[in-house]
Amino acid sequence: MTKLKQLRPQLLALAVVLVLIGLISPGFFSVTVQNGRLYGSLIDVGVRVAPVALLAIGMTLVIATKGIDLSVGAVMAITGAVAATLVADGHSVPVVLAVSLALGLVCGIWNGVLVAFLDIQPIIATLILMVAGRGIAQLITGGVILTFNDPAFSFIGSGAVLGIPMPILIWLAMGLAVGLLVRRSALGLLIEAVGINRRASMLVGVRARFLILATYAISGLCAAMAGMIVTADIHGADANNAGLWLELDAILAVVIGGTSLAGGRFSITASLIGALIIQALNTGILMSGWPPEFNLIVKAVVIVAILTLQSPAVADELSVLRGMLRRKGAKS
Amino acid sequence: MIRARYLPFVATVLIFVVAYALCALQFPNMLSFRVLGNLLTDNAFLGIAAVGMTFVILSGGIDLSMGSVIAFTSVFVAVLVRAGVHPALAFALALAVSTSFGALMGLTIHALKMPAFVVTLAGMFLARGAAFLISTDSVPISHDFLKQLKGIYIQLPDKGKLSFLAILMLLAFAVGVILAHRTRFGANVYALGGSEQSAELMGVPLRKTMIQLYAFSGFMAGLAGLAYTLYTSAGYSLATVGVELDAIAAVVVGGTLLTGGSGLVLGTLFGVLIQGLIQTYIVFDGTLSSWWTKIVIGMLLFAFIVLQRLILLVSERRAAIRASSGG
Amino acid sequence: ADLTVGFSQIGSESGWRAAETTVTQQQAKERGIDLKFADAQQKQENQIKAVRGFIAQGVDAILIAPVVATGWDEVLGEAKEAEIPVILLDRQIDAPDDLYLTAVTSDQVFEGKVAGEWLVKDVGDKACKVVELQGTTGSSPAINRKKGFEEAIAGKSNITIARSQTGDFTRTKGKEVMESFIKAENGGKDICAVYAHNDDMAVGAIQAIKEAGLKPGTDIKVVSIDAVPDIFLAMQAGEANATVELTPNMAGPAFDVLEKFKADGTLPPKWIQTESKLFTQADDPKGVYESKKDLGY
Amino acid sequence: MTHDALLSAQGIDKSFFGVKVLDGVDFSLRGGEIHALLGENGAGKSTLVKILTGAYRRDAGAMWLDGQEVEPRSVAEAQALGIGTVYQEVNLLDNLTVAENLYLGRQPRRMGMIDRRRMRGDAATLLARYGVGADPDETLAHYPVAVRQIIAIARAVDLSGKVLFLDEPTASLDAREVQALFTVLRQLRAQGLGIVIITHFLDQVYQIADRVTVLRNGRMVGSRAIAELPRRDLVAMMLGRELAEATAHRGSGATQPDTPAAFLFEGYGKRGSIAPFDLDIRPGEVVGIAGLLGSGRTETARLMFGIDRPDSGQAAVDGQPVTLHSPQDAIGHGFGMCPEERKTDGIVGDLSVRQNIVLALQASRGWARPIPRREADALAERYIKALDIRPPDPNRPIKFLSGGNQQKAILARWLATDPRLLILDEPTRGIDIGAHAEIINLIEKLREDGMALVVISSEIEELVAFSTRVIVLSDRHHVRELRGAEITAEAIVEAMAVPGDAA
Ligand SMILES: Nc1ncnc2c1ncn2[C@@H]1O[C@H](COP(=O)(O)OP(=O)(O)OP(=O)(O)O)[C@@H](O)[C@H]1O
Ligand SMILES: Nc1ncnc2c1ncn2[C@@H]1O[C@H](COP(=O)(O)OP(=O)(O)OP(=O)(O)O)[C@@H](O)[C@H]1O
Ligand SMILES: [Mg+2]
Ligand SMILES: [Mg+2]
Repeated sequence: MTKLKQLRPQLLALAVVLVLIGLISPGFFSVTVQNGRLYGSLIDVGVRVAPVALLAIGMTLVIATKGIDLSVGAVMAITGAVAATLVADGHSVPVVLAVSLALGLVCGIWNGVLVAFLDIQPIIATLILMVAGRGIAQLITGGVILTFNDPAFSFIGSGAVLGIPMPILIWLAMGLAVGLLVRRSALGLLIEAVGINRRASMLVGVRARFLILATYAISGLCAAMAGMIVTADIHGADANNAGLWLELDAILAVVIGGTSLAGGRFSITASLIGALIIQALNTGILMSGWPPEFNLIVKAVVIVAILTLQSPAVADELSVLRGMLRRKGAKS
Repeated sequence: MIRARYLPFVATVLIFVVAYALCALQFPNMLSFRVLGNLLTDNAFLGIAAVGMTFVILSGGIDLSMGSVIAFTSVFVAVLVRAGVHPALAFALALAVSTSFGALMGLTIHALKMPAFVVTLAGMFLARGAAFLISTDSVPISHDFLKQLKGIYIQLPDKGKLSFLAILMLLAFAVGVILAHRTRFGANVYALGGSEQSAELMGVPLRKTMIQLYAFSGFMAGLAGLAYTLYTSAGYSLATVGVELDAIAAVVVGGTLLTGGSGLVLGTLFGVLIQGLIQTYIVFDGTLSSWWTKIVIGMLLFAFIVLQRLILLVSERRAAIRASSGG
Repeated sequence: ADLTVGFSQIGSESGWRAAETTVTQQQAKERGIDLKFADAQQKQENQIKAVRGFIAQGVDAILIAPVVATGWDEVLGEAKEAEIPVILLDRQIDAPDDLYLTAVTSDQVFEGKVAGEWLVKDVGDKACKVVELQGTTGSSPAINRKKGFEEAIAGKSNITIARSQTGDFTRTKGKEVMESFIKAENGGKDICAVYAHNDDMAVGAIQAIKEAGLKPGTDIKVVSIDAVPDIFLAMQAGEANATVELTPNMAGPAFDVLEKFKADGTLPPKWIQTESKLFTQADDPKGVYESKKDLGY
Repeated sequence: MTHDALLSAQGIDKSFFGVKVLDGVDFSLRGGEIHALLGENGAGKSTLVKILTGAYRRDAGAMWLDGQEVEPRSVAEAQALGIGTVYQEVNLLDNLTVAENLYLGRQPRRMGMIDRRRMRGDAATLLARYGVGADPDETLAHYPVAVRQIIAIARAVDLSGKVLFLDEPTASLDAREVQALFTVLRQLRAQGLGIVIITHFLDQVYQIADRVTVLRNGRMVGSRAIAELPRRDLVAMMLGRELAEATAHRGSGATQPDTPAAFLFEGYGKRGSIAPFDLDIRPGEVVGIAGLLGSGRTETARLMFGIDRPDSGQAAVDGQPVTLHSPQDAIGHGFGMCPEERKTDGIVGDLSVRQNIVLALQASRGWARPIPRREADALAERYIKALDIRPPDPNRPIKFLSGGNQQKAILARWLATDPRLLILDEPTRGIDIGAHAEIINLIEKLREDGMALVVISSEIEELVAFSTRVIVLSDRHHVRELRGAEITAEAIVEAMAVPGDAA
């Protein structure tokens, strides 16, 4: 889809982060097969990134329309709570999946309506659900961690197919599905057009409101999936903490992926790599054995470094430099 | 007739007055100077931070680092005072640090052409991390100087007080209003919010303004941190998580557009008061569970925003009709 | 009696906290107390606002579960001036003790110590590498429970804390951090025990241990604090070894002393310490689970 | 080169993405002269202006002001040197008031505080010079391009101590305002200011300029006194070839076809915007719309295209009543519209030229039926060639094209949808004379092919050239309809002056 060349800065950053972690904790790259499934820190990164990766997929589209979705963490909590309740009540997995996804969709549509039809600014529109949503989730669980014991549903979180853990498969599949949906149809182009210049787009007959609504709906759907994975992972719904502050990580992933917060051009693949960078960093910090007081500082410093190298200003300087070197090389 | 650009502000004030009246009808106790004084004192640090946030948002940017900077400042001051530094000196140092931190973020945003959202998000991690490094424990402080400061207040009827913090916040708003509307710096901030590119082509010094702007917001965050330190007589690295979101909500409820370039500093004061009112109402009610508290805050926020949009829509219609029948 | 009592609760960040709220409400109802509840969403400033609101309303007493130890002097001074007695729940504060009637709390350092002492006894002289799942960085239970545990193992050179990271008191993070500990410590074979600052993280860690192909409770011992119902299920299954109870019933004793104080001015002691009881697999986990499961955890 | 000129530049180079846009350009401006900078679309005029005024960095070259070598690194620095500029895209701030726009960065102050009262008063005085009655306290967003253009000029003139650059200042002004501007420019010239003006109207060049410099493909072709340069030679200098003067006053040979009206508007109007009007348009005719600024031409177009909702009247297509409540509705009935404000309403800046060209077609097909890449490439190639869009690179983001070429790309966007009714609001604004002729030819050709066109233009000669009918607007009323032989420049001008209520 997106050309490899355009992904170069993100891939480079990921490689650098991985190498650094490898230096700090040598066992990081060892992947073995254990109990018939892949096992290792690298695999953990792939599994643990699932929620942020899923959120980043939806967030990419929302940000491309010049929006932002702060409610995804709360939507995760809501769908997780509902899924856990249904599972605990003995409903079958397809029913649980259908209801939870539908709920995510409804949450997304709610945001979309506020933004697209009531013209409420995206941050505030989604802040409403961010605040109230966690309350709704707690209302459903009664404030406790709702646990269940249902291997079929837990499979989503800790199962594996052909040795590959389910969460990895889910985010890859979703990334592929949404990526194909927007790039094989005209959705991608139209979303970008709306994000760059909504007025001009509406004047050529692009149904901007509908498109914006759709992106929030997809974001809600992604959040629902993330919520179910987290719930299945711990065999319970923790309405208080599920997805807490994850919206910030998702936004960060999108930005590291190079999609501008001012809307417009986007790349889902790049956002997914951005999510991987963040998660690799998190896992790396855990592996390092440093005291937790350092976690935030390390994270901040690495992210600033990555973004600095990716920033348009530095990229310009670098390309000028590269040009000069090339010219020199040609001369000599 | 009210000019269109003042309408959001007028709508906010109107909503606040009506909401307060409704609350007072239900709980007559709420209509006391004591509650009014509390409303100002309890939200002082948020209000001060929101002044800085208003400028940043007016310029089309955002500052997510505020909550962390407030916590950092409080820990920094507390640890210095514990080590024997005079509070006044500690305050000055803290403000110098927070202001430079803001300036550095402004410089980064400009020089690296990175979005403010991301730079200040990194700043948020950084400031919180720095607070952890100084002390994870909460550090109490007590010093006569602080007691003297807190001893400054204006007595209101029926045990109400206009406390030092409330006065500080009102001063911060006064400075904010003057800065925004009566100085070139303010005009440049509005210009940036309109369009950075156009502002540049009209000769607005982008770099300087950007640095000043985030330095100002850092200063206000620092000042809010001092207010918070006075408020709780302590420094705590886990304090004020997510305050930046409260500040953003206050700014937007106060009628400022997040896209920048339009809004009034004074509107933010009412945005802060509306949030305080919601919380006071919930405390007076006293029957809401933890979750219903969240849901009700969300619903009230929703109601305010929708009401504001409705008032705007209706008055725009009116204006259009008046214009046509007049012309 | 027709007392009106304001209760400023921290929030609803964990199952234990929810249980405390439920128990408090039950206790109030049994005694015919009109309870005004205010949730502070984890923020001290909201708690102060709530206390001020209670004072403005003129309640008869105020219960506070303080989010942090510092910063209470001023508002408690206001309460005192308004002659409203204040009782602290589950956490002490840094303030002159004439500002409140009493504090009903456990001793968090002691909790950590009880957990540590259990481990010391259980491993005897064998070498034991412990990994620690801390609570939220900077929170007082995290700091105190770490301290108590370290005190308990201080003299024992055979017990070392190999790794210590924050799991934010949540299951998800507890599981994630434990996964990385296992990988960092030779597939978990080097780890002899995990000490979690709360049961939720322990439950997450148990899952991580199982998924790594090890037996929690046997290959890696699990000791934690809080005694929420779910840990007893794990104990019953042999997957957890010990937990230290933190009772959610802080309000019961608080209301007792309050009623006495209101009746004849009896001043209670300044600290009413709740019991930090140790539960192991030998303590009828199933029975405890049944008795706890309806308490609103 | 002598550096005794007021402003001079030597050997200016500039490349974007490795493409040389300016190549060793020399330029010199004397005090007390009005100097026209001419060239085709994309020749590099705006880029040169941006470099000389500190908005862009040059790759090579040097510049002198008053014999001193200078190096303005920002517009602010250039302003401090006494250089005032109006850039091609009116760069003012919609969210600020008129007075704030005029005095941004140089507000009158008293005791460190901005003196708002004085600023307001000064603004009113300043605008009065240009005959604009804009309220200094109203936000700029309230005013149409033309008014903003004048405000931008007033601002630049006011802050230019030595040199004034005007990049296509007259593009959206009507004759009366152009004359008001020229009067001011002559006064400034008399005061010794050096003025550089860019325009595509050669009449205006001959009217006001003392000297011209011509750029072609980023190189300087020459610099001459206007007195010794006949029009024909000037055009040849610009284009590098002779141009048959296509826009000569010839009147459209075509008369109204007697096919039935395919598009019918009856009593169509919106309060506060445009009085109810009747309009019928047949396939194969061009309805020209004339009027002074603010007479309601754009409003008429917006209403017809469904951007605004009418509050009276009805519309019919092919005899069937239709509702036109959104652009989608209108497009569904085969309408297309090129808006007048290219930057905000037209281009989608970050998208490529190809994507901009296919956008309208894609929107009408719906998101589920993407235009295959091959088809998009073919469309882009066809229109880039047909309209001579330069550079002919379909992958370049459209924001990097020169203004005139952006305009052509937007035209291409609608042609790609093969509309039945095409509404063009100021289609030749900012277009060089070569392309101007091409667009007029294109309009004729489309008409001959049976398309119905509604063309709004401030250039009366142009309307006379291609219209089969001309509607004249005044004060938001349709006051006059001219047909066939009635269509003359004089008749249009006369009708424009009629007060609206007289209709
Ligand atoms: N910022 C930019 N990035 C890349 N290319 C640019 C940029 N600005 C201008 N160009 C290119 O430089 C060339 C010269 O553009 P310029 O705007 O100077 O032309 P112009 O002579 O002003 O044309 P017009 O009469 O249409 O305004 C064009 O090919 C244009 O595409
Ligand atoms: N010289 C002027 N001074 C003040 N207001 C003006 C002036 N000219 C136009 N306006 C305002 O412009 C608005 C209408 O502009 P509009 O662009 O729709 O008209 P138009 O006939 O399409 O003119 P054009 O397309 O040439 O700008 C009205 O609100 C009118 O009051
Ligand atoms: Mg140009
Ligand atoms: Mg117009």
